[in-house]
Amino acid sequence: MADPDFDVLILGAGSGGYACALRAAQLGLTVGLVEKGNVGGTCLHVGCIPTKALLHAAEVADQTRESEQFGVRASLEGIDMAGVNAYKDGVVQRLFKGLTGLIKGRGITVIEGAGRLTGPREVTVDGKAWTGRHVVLASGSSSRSLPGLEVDGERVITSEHALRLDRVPASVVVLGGGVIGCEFASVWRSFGAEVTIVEALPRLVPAEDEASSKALERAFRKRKIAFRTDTRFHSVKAGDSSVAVTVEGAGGEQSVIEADLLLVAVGRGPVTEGLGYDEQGVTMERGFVLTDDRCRTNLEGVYAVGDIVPGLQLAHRGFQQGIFVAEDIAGLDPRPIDEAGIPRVTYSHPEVASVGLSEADAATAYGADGIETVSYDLGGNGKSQILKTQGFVKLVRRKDGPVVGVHLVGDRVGELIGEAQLIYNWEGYPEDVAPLVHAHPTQNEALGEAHLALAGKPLHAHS
Amino acid sequence: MADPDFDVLILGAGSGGYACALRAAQLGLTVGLVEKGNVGGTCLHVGCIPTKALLHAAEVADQTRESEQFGVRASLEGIDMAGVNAYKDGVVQRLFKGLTGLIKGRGITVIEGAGRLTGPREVTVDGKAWTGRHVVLASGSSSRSLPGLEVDGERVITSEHALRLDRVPASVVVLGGGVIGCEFASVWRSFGAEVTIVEALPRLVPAEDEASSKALERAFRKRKIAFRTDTRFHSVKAGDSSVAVTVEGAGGEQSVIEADLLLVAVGRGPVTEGLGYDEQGVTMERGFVLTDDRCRTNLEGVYAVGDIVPGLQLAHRGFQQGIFVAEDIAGLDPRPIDEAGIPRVTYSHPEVASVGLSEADAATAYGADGIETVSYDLGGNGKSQILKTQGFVKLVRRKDGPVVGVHLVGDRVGELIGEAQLIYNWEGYPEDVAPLVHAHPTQNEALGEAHLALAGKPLHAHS
Amino acid sequence: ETPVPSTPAAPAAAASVQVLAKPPVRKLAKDLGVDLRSLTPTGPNGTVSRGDVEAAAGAEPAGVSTGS
Ligand SMILES: Cc1cc2nc3c(=O)[nH]c(=O)nc-3n(C[C@H](O)[C@H](O)[C@H](O)COP(=O)(O)OP(=O)(O)OC[C@H]3O[C@@H](n4cnc5c(N)ncnc54)[C@H](O)[C@@H]3O)c2cc1C
Ligand SMILES: Cc1cc2nc3c(=O)[nH]c(=O)nc-3n(C[C@H](O)[C@H](O)[C@H](O)COP(=O)(O)OP(=O)(O)OC[C@H]3O[C@@H](n4cnc5c(N)ncnc54)[C@H](O)[C@@H]3O)c2cc1C
Repeated sequence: MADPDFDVLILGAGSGGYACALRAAQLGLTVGLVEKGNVGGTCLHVGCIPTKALLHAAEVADQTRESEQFGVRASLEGIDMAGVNAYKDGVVQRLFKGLTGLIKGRGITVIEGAGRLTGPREVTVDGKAWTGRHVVLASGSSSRSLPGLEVDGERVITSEHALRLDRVPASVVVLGGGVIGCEFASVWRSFGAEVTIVEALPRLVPAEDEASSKALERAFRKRKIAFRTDTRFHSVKAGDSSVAVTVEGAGGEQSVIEADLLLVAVGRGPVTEGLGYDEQGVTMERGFVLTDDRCRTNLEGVYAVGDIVPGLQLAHRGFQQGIFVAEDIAGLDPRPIDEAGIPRVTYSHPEVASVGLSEADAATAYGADGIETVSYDLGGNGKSQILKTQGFVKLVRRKDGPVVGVHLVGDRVGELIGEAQLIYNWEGYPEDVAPLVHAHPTQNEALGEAHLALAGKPLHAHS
Repeated sequence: MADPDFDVLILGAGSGGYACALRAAQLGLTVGLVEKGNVGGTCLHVGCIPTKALLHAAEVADQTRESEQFGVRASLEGIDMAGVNAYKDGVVQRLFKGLTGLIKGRGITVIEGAGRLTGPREVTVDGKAWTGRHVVLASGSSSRSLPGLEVDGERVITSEHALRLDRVPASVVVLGGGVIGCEFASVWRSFGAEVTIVEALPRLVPAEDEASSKALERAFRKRKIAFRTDTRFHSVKAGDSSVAVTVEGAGGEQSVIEADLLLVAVGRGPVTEGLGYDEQGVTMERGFVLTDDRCRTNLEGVYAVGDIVPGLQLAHRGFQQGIFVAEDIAGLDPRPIDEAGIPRVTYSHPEVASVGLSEADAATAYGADGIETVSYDLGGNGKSQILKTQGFVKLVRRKDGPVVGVHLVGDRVGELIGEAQLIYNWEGYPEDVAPLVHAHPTQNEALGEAHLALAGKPLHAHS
Repeated sequence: ETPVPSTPAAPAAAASVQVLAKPPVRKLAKDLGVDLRSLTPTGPNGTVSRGDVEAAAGAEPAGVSTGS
């Protein structure tokens, strides 16, 4: 290639793409960033940020509804969805403006329009071909559906439609009990809707440690969020003002659930079709782009990051991979990312968070005799009592070895995952953490107590 | 001594005393725990726990009052102090029950009554002398006042009275802008009172980094919490239904502030008078018991822990010292505690938290040229935007060295101090933290961003 | 003593700073009085492992002095 237009040419400006662009520019590389929508991608516009804004409005609604138990006399008069949306959109807009400024400030060339890989290091946008010494594929993901399940955007909707709803539905069926399904179920319930979650696997948030699923299910039961696990979608009949969803239990028995809406939250598929990846010979599998542990595809100089690469579909994984690729291109020789060391949070009420291995996975990896676990109940944690939240901190360690898994359930525990991730990724021993007594009264103290217990010296817990 | 009654005899069952008892019992030592009030001490009954319950009720009140901006229509009808107190007392009672059960479960002998050190290893309670192979002094602290300032418990009160108030005062003068003063100011303001803080030093929370004080002052100004720094108490005139407080500015000019109540929050003094410490020859200074870095007093076999020992007056410092002493007695040779590594949190709205050195102290220790700092504004942090809170993460590192100070301001940031404390105490470098991209969107992500910036690779921040 | 990064931190290329061991291991080494630079690293990516430090300090494998 004679003289490429950019050192790094990136297709897609979501979490993975823009993080790569920002870091590459910082390292003195010239960057072209192709985006057909808005920089920030799914996460900023129709993912992480708007959903968490809804979840915060939901928290405010719950606190207001339940304020009496704290001695605060108040009445919840209703949810003003126009107001909720204005708040949500305001947060998105402010962050969008900040991101746009950052990208501009670092001298990145944003190329607006839909791009296609038209050569091994060439992306064509609106008939114009751009070349890069390196190309980074970062076209992200979109909501998937099931065979025979048609999303109409009115009665049968995806998360994207759900984020634009101008009303609180009276009732919803949520298809899929993973992170996104549980988050929307939580929001709608807080806003007053009747919610039923349908999950094909035996438990909610099935990617989490079994104990976390159990605790979330218990909490949802208390909140009167109905859920049917081991239950599959069979068919749906959408009427003018409602849907009738037929589902099938483990034994094959069918039943019908009626509701205002059906949210399809059965996972997200890669956005790679028709983008020329195939034609250029990129190795793919079921639509995903395959890479080695340095985010390299089989094509020389072509990388892939974010949701198009099999693994956790999380914004900060995209950030991490994007930064990694920029540093790899710049010759900084960064260390491969340990996928298990990426923290996971479900921001429902209560929250579920984890890093490292579940107990089951750790037992597989090290043998059931090779691990030890401890659970610290938030009932013993002052701050959690003050918040009136329930849950636990569960730790998994290798016997006489480091902590290899941290699992948390409870309101606000997502914020504790930062500490947990350091312990996991730095291969801390409970004995390293135990002497560092935590601030009282905080929820992070519960993490400290769990480490004290695992180190054989429980403080506020029975030995 | 022939045959002492206990291996460890502890005077006072507050945070320091009971933690020592629990750990000692766990290590197989026999323990006597002398307490004249309730096990749990200041922290559980009239300190950390009840104040944080009030602060949570305050948060609920604020969220309800300001719910409209999140699209939640609600009205705050008032604060039901009986309800607030019932909630607060309920939390205390539940934890008290748990602690009582723990103490019992570990086979600790609780000796009820006021004790006095009547021999080098002897404590007398109600005329009965008990002996210990080791004695641990843990009699804690109580509210101090100023010369000429008489606390009447009605108009001129301390935190203990404040926790029992059956009404929300219309207006309060808070004398002292430290942690306790700022926390009560924050609660009362949230409950609707007019609040004025009077602080003799030049800034609120003067023990914190100057930037934290500035940010808290800005936030309080916005909340219309009045404060006068560089201002000293001169005198007070308490009437039937109000107080008139005369204060004196830096230039000596006097002014009078009228209010319903005056809260005296000018610090806490050691509870050591009349307890026989002096007579037994314990080395003391201004009422505090002096120890070496192994919590040992000058008397063989006599230790001291908690608020009676000069230093941070924090419950978890008491825990840490108590555990340390138990392990020291058991011969485990624990490592001395780094006082700077103990996290500090002010649980006001917004919160202030820190661990390690302030910028000023770090500059003194390592030279102004020997340190680097970075501030990450919460304006760039998605979750903080969602919560509509402002503040920052400020880091201080030694040049090419570890992080030696972490300073945080913002709602809920107290929970981030767990991660910060690991970084400080494990002497983490920003470069150790930077590759571990944090969960999005969390507030702990801001800690990650600050470390990225300090490692020279800011992500969501201008370079 | 506090270990120094193996490469000095240059503002733009600071990501290349790679410290010799993970923080808890560095802390352990410090507590046990082991100089990390005196060790032959056997951990991944040429880092000093906990085992290296414990071996140097002559400690038991678990390296824990406070377990009950
Ligand atoms: C409802 C919901 C909630 C979520 N919540 C969280 C959460 O709380 N935390 C979390 O970590 N993750 C969350 N996620 C996941 C997160 O949004 C994704 O993991 C992340 O956005 C993936 O980043 P990416 O860069 O791979 O792709 P995307 O963010 O999808 O970005 C891809 C970009 O490429 C552009 N693009 C695609 N094709 C082309 C083309 N041909 N030409 C030009 N541009 C193109 C798209 O317009 C888009 O901007 C959530 C997702 C959803 C749907
Ligand atoms: C309003 C307020 C809020 C606070 N908030 C926090 C916070 O959020 N976080 C935090 O970390 N710290 C907080 N603190 C500080 C914390 O409460 C103290 O640091 C902690 O309680 C000190 O523990 P201690 O064991 O030294 O003493 P104490 O808790 O004071 O316990 C001493 C015990 O000894 C008993 N005693 C004393 N003399 C005798 C005697 N002669 N015979 C028998 N028994 C005796 C007392 O009855 C008491 O139970 C707060 C304090 C106050 C006042």
